[in-house]
Amino acid sequence: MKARIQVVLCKCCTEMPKLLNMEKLQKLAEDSSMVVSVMTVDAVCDGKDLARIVGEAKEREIDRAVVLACHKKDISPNLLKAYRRAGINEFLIELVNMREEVVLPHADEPERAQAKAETKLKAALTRAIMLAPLEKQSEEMKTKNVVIVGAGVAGQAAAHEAAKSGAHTVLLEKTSKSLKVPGVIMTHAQLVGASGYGGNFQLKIKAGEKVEELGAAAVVIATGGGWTTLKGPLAKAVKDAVPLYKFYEHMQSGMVPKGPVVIVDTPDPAGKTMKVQDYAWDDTLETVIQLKKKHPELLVYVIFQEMRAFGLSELAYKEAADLGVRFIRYDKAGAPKIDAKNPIALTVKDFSQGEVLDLKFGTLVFASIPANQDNQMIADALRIPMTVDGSIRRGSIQRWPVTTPKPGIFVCGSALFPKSRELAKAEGEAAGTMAGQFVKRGMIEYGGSVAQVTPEKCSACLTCIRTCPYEAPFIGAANKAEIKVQACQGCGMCVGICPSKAIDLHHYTDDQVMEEARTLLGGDF
Amino acid sequence: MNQVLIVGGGPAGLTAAKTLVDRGTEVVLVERKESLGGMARELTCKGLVECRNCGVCFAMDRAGEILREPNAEVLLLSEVASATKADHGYSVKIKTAPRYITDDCIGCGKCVAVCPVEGKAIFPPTGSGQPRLHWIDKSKCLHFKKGKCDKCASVCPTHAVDFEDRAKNITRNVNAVVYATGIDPIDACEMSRLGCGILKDVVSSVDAERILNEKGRLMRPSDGKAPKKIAVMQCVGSRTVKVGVEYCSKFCCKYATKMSQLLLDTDPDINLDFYFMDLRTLYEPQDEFKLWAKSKKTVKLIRSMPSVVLPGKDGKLLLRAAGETDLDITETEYDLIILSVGMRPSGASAELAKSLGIQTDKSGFAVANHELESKGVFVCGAVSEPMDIEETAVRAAATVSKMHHQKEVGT
Amino acid sequence: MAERKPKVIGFCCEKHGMDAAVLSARSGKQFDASVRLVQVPCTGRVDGIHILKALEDGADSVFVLGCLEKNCYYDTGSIEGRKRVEYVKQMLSEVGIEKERVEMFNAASTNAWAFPEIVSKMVGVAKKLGPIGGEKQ
Amino acid sequence: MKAGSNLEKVFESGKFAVTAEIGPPQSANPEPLTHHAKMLRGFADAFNLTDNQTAVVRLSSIASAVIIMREGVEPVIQMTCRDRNRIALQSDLFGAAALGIKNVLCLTGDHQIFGNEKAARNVFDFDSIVELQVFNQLRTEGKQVGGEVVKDPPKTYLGCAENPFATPYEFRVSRLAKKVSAGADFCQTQAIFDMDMFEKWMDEVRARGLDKKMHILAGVIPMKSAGAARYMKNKVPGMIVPDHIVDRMKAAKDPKEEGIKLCVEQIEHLKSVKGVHGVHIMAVAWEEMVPRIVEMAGLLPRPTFQ
Amino acid sequence: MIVAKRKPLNEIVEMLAPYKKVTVIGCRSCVAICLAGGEKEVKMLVSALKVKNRKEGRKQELDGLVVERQCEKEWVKEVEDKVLDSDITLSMACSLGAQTIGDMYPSHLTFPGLNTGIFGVPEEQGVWSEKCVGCGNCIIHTTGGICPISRCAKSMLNGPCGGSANRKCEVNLEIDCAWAAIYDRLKIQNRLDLIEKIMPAKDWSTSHAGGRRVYVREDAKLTPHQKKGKEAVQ
Repeated sequence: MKARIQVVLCKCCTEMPKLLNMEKLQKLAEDSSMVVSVMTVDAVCDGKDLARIVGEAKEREIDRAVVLACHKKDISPNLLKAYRRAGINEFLIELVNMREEVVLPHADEPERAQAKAETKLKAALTRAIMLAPLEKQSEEMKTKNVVIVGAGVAGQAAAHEAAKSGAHTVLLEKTSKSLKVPGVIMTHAQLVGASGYGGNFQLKIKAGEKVEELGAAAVVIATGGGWTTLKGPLAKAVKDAVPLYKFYEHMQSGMVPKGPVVIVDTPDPAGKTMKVQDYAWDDTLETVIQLKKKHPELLVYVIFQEMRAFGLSELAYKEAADLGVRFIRYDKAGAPKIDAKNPIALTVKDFSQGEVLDLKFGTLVFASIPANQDNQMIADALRIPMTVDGSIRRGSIQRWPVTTPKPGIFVCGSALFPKSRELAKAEGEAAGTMAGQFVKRGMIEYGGSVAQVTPEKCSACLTCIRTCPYEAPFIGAANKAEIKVQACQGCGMCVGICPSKAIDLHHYTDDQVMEEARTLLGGDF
Repeated sequence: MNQVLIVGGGPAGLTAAKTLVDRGTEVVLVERKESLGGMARELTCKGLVECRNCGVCFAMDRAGEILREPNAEVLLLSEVASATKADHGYSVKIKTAPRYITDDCIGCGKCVAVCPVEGKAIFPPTGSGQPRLHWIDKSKCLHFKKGKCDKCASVCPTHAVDFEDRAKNITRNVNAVVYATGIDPIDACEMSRLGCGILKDVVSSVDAERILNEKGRLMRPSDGKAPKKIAVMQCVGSRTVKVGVEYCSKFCCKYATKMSQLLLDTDPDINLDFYFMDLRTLYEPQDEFKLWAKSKKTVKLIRSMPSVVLPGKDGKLLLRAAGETDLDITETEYDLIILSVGMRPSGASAELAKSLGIQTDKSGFAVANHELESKGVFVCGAVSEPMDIEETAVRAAATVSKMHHQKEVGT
Repeated sequence: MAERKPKVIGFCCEKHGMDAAVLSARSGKQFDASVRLVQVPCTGRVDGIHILKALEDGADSVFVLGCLEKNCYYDTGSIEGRKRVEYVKQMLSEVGIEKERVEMFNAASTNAWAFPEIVSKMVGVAKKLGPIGGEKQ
Repeated sequence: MKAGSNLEKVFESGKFAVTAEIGPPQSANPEPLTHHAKMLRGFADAFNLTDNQTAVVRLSSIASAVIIMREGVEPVIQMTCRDRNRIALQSDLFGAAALGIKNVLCLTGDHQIFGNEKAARNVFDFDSIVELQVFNQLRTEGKQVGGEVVKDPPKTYLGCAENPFATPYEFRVSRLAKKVSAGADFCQTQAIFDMDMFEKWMDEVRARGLDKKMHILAGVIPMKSAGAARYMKNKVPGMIVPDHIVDRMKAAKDPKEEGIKLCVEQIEHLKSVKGVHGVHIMAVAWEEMVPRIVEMAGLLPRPTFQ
Repeated sequence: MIVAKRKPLNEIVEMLAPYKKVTVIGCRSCVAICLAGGEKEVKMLVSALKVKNRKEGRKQELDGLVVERQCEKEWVKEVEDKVLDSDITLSMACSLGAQTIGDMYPSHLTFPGLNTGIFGVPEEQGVWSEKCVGCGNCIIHTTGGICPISRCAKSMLNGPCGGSANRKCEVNLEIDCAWAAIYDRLKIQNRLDLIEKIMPAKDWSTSHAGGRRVYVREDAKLTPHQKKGKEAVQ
């Protein structure tokens, strides 16, 4: 079919510096057989100009456009809106960034800049002809459920915030603890399986013995730290050693600890079974200060490799020291040891003083927070990546700090990395808000520039399925790969790797990409 | 109508703004500098191939988004003159200083080249600040001092210089105020013993970041040569009682360790000594950086606070420090010394803060509390306590979420 | 005759790859005009064929520019991109063509200095090695 | 008597047997063989002639055997399945017997990847156990594996090798048992350095009564240097050299002497292990040391029979 | 499935050098799935060769296409004209494909572009390991489902040999010792009695040792009466 192209040159970006010869560009455009209308406007972002453009477009019955202006992201969305009103699909509009790709960086070489601009125009025209209209679709979220895995500090905070945006929160808690949070609370519940995509997940939840299905629009992972899974020689030696948070709870409940109290950063100082992930410093200090204030007579030792008293807890550190808490730093060589046969004393070499100390203890506390072992199961269920330390891996920070790579799945608190209670709460709130907002939309926008399979070519080799971070590809009824459009983010990874070239990406098809490249290389500048 | 004033265009302000507009709230963002980004725009991306999670790009990407956001009014070179309680919240008066450069500026820099003023009177936005518009410092510009000189105007390809630009007074009625004025880096030169300000090649981490951000390479300020032996010194101005501040500035270890890694990436045969008291890398197992250092032959971690920096032979620097455990003094020569400076809250005790009823703690940080929030004033970001960009973003989002159900408050 | 202009083409991801280029331009940085940019959604989209075809069509050097690894907007895209580039490099060296002609780069949106450096590097390669098959092409 | 070889007689007489190894030359020159045979005569009851050991091309083991027999020394020929299919194996067994060779050691053989003809195509029609089984059937029932009946079957004394130190350890004794039931009369073990481990192995061997059904020769290797020790520890698969031995060699002023001493001590120890009926000395490229070792170990004179 | 690997390009370049018109034919079956000879690889090869020719200033017509299953005449037939129209065909299928084309067009040159390797399984993306050699007489029901013929370097029937250290193979310390694996497998199946028994000499006549094998299924064959045209006469 014969294309009817409108070419728009935006002076605002291209002419201003008097670098390019607009007339020549215009002439070039006019010479192309497919071009039916060429306009030079002051600013495509300007309302009046927009009106003119659209008017002309309607009048000349153009079916696609090439706009020479500036960076895609800087062009007012009104341009596309206007074209849409004129009945032209946004994917039929080829935007050329003259400003940052030609005008600005080549200000000193007018001839070359001109030649380059002309080539870019040619390339844009070649591409424009090959463009196809694409429609964005949307699907209603079947539920307003936000499922929050873990009812710790972060989880509860998330529940509160998500609820505020009108989400129905479902809180999964492994134990049977009772909570005051909005929404449903499932105790003895674990997430064991999931299907679907952001906005419409189908979750398998094991509550007690029975497994039930539950629809969810979003998921928040707040598994917290794996306090219960403290491994290492010290933990082995001292059966009744407690993790910090338990000790703290006991203290709150008014229990008087058996002194002296020794808090060690990790049960595995050699770092064989677990890394020292002791972001529990703020909590440690809070604990010892309260302890000392309650029982000044109690001997309290804090034994650590790195005193990670971040920010203002530095002051807490000083306060604790003034209260008589003894801080002892060791290095791997002088790591603390406990004689398993008679576990009442801990031997450690004070690094700074160089002396070897024998500390009798009544209570032994571990401060470090190992990664939660449940993460494994949850990551498997939701098919999201983990870190080597067994935490949930955060997605690109280009998006948001509390998101996983998969849309609709958020993560917060010590599931990401061990955190203080206080920061975990903040993260929970952030994640909850994001999840809430996500659900509030009520619609899943999808489609447009997404991947599509040509079944005849597909060898069902599963390569795409293994490569896609979003699990958009799947093997369909015909035993050929298909794309779950709602899940496809349009990155094109599957397209680039498909050994049978059976997949192509709308708006960035191989032909479109290679033709553009060819035309660009055709020019001499 | 539902509008929120955001004071400060740094990571906290930007994240708050973005979170709000995403949920359909209009925001007025007031930034006193010429472009958005706050502290973040001075910092360099620490990755060459692999991301090191410094979070700078997060902040700057948000800046870009906010500038494009129709529901966000961004006022640069502006100060909030006053915020008075009014029904539905506050009525705020904003003073916007003239920029003398219109939006037509394309940042080509020709104007800077021709500006005759010593140390220039027309500037591009520092670092990776957004927008990339230049601005003129009236106090330096000859056009205003002598009433002549329009060299910049004459070379500007887009006629973006506008000497007629005038200060504006803007009034806005907002439901709530987000106070996110962020931090100021501590001036390393307060620690004169470390040679800052006296010895050219002793630079603060902030300057180092700035240079890296612009050029991608560090040069010795004295002779512009590439430094081969570098010392990085932690806790400069932090965790001290005499000069500087008592608390730990938290983000120094993070940026310093990652900057060191970047330096080694760009030039593997740099010798780098890392002086520190405690290694407080954020969000990663404490020995991650230690292992990296071990894997590099040219990197040494030294647990010691250097006492003094002196001029050494042929333009080198002499650094005197005690050993890790023993107290015997060693002297080492370096080409360049980077002082990792800490942070001070910025504008926590400003008039505006006072008038909004914001109190400060004994370290000078603004205190966020429920009572304040019930009045529609939300403090967030590093002005409330030391934090890095990522944490700032998280907390900003969290803070704003509080506002969500309180926007009626203040009526 | 006039000195031949090198032909360098770069496939940039529309996220940080392109942003880095744009920022450097907007920061008043200049770079050699001979670089041509093709936008792709993600460097994971880049196919070895694209790169080889570009060389076929007369490119002297080709580069792929994506987000920093581990900070790719699409999570693993830029890692995929690098793998594709490495495979093409290997193919080239097998047929005896300088594999420096093809490179993978990463940059963040806030990194203004990276892009001009990348361009000058690749233009340098193009000038040093000249067109594949010499001037006659 | 199965074959009436000297080795067999020694075993039957209940004496502590000694065998040693002679590596055929990588050439057509018989000289080194005759030289070694002369030198070693009377210091061991029989001598293994390796069959292209570690897949390095050497003078054929059968030919070598004939050459040393001329010097009045008894050979044990090794026969691997790497280079021969069942036709060659059986015919070579006939040939060997016809030439008066009475002891045959059945091996699967080292993979050619270790040798100097890496590009070779291997055969592995059999593995050592099948080889034993087939040879045993030949000598007892006079029947080839293919079923063909043989009029004058070979009279051969069949041996095998076993490595107590290869994984899975818990299976090694069972494997020896398989070799016994396949028809092995004697077994030479991999060189032993870790005595404790070996004794554990022997305990189980005795528990299953294998020591009654076959004669076990414990293998020893005299080491020239600490380097050799380290090499065997790290590079030779399925060989275990405890650190204390490596250290001892390292510490030694005169490693060669230390190596000999160590070897002798090991033999002394092995003599005391119940069920061990002899030692097999693998003095690789160091044959000249064998007489001294045998003497120092108090294993002289070797018994003789009419 | 059949796993193959592209020949080093310099070899391919040499093979094709003398010819003016080359058709490269890939296959959508096994070799596509093992990323050796699918459409993508064909296109990349053609493109790479063109770049090479550009460098050498060599004039050579290169065309690339793919068929569903190159080992079957009917599929190849579909591209017959393309084949015969060229001086030489480079088959990017396993050698079966290459030979099919060769047999169909005896006077026409067909060269292999791949080295056909193994009957393998994809262990993970990009990793294929050999698990069968087609000995024609499967015994894995007696070896815990693990084939010693293909997975043991010496195809031992009564392994493991003395070289098995840390359950790895002496020939390649990366690879698990098949017999250690068999032992473990039988153990968890508690069928260790199997490994205690001596496995007798294997009958290799069913393998290639017995000569080129042709498997026939009489009931599936078409009778001359059913056959059409030329085939019927032959």
